[in-house]
Amino acid sequence: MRKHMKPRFYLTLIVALVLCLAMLAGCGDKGTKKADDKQAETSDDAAPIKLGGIGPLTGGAAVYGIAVQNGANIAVEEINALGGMQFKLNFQDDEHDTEKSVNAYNVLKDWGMQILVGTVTTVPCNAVGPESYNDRIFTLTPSASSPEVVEGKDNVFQMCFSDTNQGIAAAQYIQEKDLGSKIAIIYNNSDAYSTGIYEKFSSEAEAKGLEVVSTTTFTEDTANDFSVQLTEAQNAGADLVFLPIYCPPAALILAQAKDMGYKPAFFGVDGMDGILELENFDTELAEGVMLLTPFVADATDDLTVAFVEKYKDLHGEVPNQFAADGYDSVYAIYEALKDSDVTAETPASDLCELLIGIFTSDDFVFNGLTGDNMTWSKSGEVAKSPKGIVIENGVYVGID
Amino acid sequence: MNRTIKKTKMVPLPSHSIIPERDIAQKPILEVRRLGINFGGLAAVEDFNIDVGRTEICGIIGPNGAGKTTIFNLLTKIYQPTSGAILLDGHDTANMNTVQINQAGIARTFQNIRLFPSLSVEDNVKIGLHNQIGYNMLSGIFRLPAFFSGERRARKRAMELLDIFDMTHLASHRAGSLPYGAQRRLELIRALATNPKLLLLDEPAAGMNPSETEELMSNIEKIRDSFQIAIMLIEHDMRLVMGICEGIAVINYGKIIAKGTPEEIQNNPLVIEAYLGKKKGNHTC
Amino acid sequence: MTFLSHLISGISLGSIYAIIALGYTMVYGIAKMLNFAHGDVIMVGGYMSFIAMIYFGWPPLLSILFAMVVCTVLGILIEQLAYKPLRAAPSLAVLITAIGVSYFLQNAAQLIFSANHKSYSSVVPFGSLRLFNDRLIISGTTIVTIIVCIVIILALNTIVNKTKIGKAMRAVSEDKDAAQLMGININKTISITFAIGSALAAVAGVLLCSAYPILMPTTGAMPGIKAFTAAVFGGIGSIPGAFLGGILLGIIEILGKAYISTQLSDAIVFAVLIIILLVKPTGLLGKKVLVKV
Amino acid sequence: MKYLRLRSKIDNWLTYGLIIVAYIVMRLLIAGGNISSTLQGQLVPITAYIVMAISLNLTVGVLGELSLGHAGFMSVGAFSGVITATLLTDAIPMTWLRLALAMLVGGLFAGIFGFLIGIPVLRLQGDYLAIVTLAFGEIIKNVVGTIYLGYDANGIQVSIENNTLQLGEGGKVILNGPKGATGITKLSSFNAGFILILITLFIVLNLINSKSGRAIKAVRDDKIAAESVGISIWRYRMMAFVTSATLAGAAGALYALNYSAVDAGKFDFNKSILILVFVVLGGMGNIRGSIIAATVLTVLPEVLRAFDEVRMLVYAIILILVMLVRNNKTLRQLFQKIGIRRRNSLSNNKEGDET
Repeated sequence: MRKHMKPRFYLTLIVALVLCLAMLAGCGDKGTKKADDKQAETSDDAAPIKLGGIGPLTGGAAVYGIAVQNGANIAVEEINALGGMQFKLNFQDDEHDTEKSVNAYNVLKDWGMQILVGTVTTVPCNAVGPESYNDRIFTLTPSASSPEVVEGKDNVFQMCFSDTNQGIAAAQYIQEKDLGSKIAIIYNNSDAYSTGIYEKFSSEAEAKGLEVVSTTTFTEDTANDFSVQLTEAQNAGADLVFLPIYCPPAALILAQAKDMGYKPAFFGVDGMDGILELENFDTELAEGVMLLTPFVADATDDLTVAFVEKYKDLHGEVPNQFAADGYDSVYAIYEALKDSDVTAETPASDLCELLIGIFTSDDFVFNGLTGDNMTWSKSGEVAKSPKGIVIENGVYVGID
Repeated sequence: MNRTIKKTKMVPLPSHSIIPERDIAQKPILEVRRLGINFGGLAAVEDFNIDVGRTEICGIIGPNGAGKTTIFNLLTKIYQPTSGAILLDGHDTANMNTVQINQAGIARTFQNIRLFPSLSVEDNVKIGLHNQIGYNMLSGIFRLPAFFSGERRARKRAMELLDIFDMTHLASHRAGSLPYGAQRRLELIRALATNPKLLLLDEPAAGMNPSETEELMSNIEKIRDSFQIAIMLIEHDMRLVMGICEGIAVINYGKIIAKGTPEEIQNNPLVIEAYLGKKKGNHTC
Repeated sequence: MTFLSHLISGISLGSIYAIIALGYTMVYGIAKMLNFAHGDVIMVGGYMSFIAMIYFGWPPLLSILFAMVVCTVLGILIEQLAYKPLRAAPSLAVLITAIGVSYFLQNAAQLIFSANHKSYSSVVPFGSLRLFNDRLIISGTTIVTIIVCIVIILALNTIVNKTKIGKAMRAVSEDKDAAQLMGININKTISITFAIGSALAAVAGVLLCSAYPILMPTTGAMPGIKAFTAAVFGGIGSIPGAFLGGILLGIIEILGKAYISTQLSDAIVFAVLIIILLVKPTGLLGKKVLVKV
Repeated sequence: MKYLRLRSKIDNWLTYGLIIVAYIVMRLLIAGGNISSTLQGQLVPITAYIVMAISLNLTVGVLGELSLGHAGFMSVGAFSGVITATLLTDAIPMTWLRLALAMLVGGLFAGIFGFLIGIPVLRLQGDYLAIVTLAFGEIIKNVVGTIYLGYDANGIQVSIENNTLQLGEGGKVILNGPKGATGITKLSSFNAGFILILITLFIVLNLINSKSGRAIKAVRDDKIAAESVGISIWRYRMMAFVTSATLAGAAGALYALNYSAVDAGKFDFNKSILILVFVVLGGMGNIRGSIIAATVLTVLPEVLRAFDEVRMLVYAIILILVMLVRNNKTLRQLFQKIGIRRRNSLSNNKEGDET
């Protein structure tokens, strides 16, 4: 019997190897392309300034890290093509994990990173921030939004809204525009981002006299069925459901609400951006959904159009807000540095002091994909105005 | 664990005693009254009564599936009896579990050998000595003097016990790697190590050749004599049973069908019937 | 009425757990291994049907068939490459290998299909059943899932009890060595078990994604663990037990959310599991094994 | 006969020796500045994982019960350790003492949890026991993620599910629900990790090689036989389980205090599995194997960063291949033929199973 089986075992082994090779070949394309890019970068006369990037490239949160990486890569390419100051981006995976994030940070340090663009997610950023603070490496996080990220660290800056600001802004917006009288909230309480916005929103809503009639939660592990949460909101007579969450669970909530015949107004935050870009998403579900977001992919300004075009070309997908944040982060650093005489030899700590000075100076104003006239406070939070967006006929439309 | 069992009222029954004369003056080590167990309505053992003298060697025989091993399992509380009472040295064991039964003085071997196969022979015996080694977990971890003296004594005792069956040279072997006969002997030594008053041997001679069986017989008697304990054994080897047992109980369908000395049993028509089938012309065997 | 509607939501969620648990329990019952990669085969099934429907434009039924074929091949491949060489190894080694396979499938899926979430279109052609003025809504997917579960249970029962391969499966499940001595080809039997289990995973994947239409490389992970829990709940190895366990798990999760806490629903589910196992140490319908001494 | 006893002793000293030599080598590298930040940054997590692996080996290898919730004890230890360290910031200025106390408290709490969880868990057998440990791991993750805990001049405040802390001036939130603990003062050091490993080895090896350890192994080999010779299975299963949980708790405190932030979601099913992989790969009951496997598998993903996006795929393939080669005779021979015979046989000697 054994003799009969052996050849079959090797046959399956060969089949699997072929499959693996085929897959590797598929990835190999990307790999070689990247290598070419790297050569192109280094062949320029000026040695590039080393940017480090950290974010989840594998695991459940990979979609966010990859988007930031792609966006940042586009920015680096564009900047390098301009001639003049050259950048080189080394983006490391952290699997959305504090330990791996600190590892990634150390890898980048060994590589000689001068500036950190990262980390993408909040909890790992809370672990990496203090490290970069001690090492005096300037850190600009594209999307880690919790206030703890920048708290007490003069070298850490945010490109995205802080959760606090988003929560307050959302409450203000709802009150000013009188979008709903009875509000229900559904948030992800295993997620720092979602909980952060919720906490600020609920206290602000109270202060503003908004009536919150139902507050329910879910966790990463129970993000499938929202019938209970929706039923509770419906029974409480909520006419507006506030969803400070990312788009995948939001898409499920919209579908299940429709199935229930529950039709309140839905109001989201920047994490909801990208809902229309979900592959094969039935945009009708999102009809009338409002969200506060700094970036929408079908905005018509030149910058966005060019970026979206390029992103689609390279990656075959519509960029989301994370990609835009990554792109903006690199550009913000470029804008800050372009008139200075820093080189690849400038020590990271010098760069850090320099950049802190520039970012916190009154005359540093940055215009990017995710907002105009951005400025940064001493604490590291960004000041920009959120755009109120409503989804109409399957496209984002500004409310104002 | 401590399921209360229905206690039958203790009525003075006519003595079933087959206790040898030398033990009669003393209280029997084991008194079993009306012991029974049901498995899903089926009575596996029913109305089982026996007394075992302090230094008696007694045997339980019967055809396969008669319920012999079940009796051992009841005595050691691996199964909880559904009726009846077991008195060990005059004390009721109704609320005891297997561990307490052992500590109270019953040790056993198993029909399908149950050693600790990944441990060494020496360690198997030391496990038997476990409750006599007087040091606790913390002395063990911090290697206090109690640990060393306790281990030293345990080792000495283990070697003495192994010596009964001339097994000291195997002390460092893995128990699972021993030949069958040696495993049986080791299991017996391990049971003996717990310092029992009553030793239950479940088919101790199974798989042994005649000369090994011969040796085992003399060893069993030696153990009884030197340790002054009672031994109860289940065995199919009639030479062994008739050779060393002073009293024999015959079981069939979970009930005692005969009791007596080896001679009485050999001539009992019920026993012959149980073993050979009814004389209806069925030429079994 | 609210309670009834929660109950129905629970059954909907439970039916999804049940269909995944059926695959788990089937493989465990026969091959005696915890196939932690099962959840990821489900994810592959989801992606395959998605590709067939959206990229190839195939009708749902054909897409499901395609997913089943791919998953079956994948299941056999995994079994042959990763599990078969470990037939003589301790069961924990197989468990760890299964976890390796799970990592592999998740990461391979991410590389092939990208990490971006995909929105799945339900394969169920009809809408929800609406009763009492829309106050009680039973979604089409739920109805289909329960029907499919029952069909699968009946089919598995028939296969296991009425066919020759089923007899071999039962024999292997009882005692591998004895089965081999009786001339049963163990490897073939286990391979077929995996093939069936993987085909079931494909169906489960399609229904999971139809009910909760977001597809990503980690889609199968958590439902996989929950379904494993459900299988144990019902008595692992028992086919009707898996169904019962799945449904109950769903109901407990939803009722826990509705009446105790939305945050702690998982803790509630697992606490109930623990209590059940303390009362019935081999699950609801599990066989009680009498230790032979 | 003496030889075997001696060999077991030599074996233990080899394990201690391995750790001490590795420590000295690392210290020399650090002193000479010849160590990358990557490796240096991983030293503390490696030591924590080694302790985790050794402690889980006590449950899985020595006691023979599959536990899928070991990360839960790490979590309990991590958060109670962080709370202790934070509360004692002003009272005890010596960082090493604060760390030691945090590990002690972490271990203590995890041990208490281990005991409480052990009461129901240890009534079950086999896969059912495994699933209940998994369930407890998930419950701990779920519940810890909803706790808010802070302190101010008036004392400690706790709330569950919703942040209702009303902290006065100078108050500090230690546990912040799903965000976990942030702004932790990092106390852990390689030295502390090294000492914790030594303590763990001391406890575990001495326990295994004492009367209690013998009883634990007896319970693993045959429960009925163990009971029949007067060994209380409950007692010794509990002893192994609680010891294992306690050490995991101490490791959790060490681990958490090495980072500025830590959240409950970190200690999930995947983490439990990761530690189980260390144990199985290193060999059941083989303490030295656990140490080596924990180290190699913690460093491996970092080494694989060169593979970019296929990194975790390669990791998975390596994991599967190693399991296959280690457990399949044909494949092992095949590998030996290819020509890595020497290395393989060497590693076989090193990691050789005891069982």
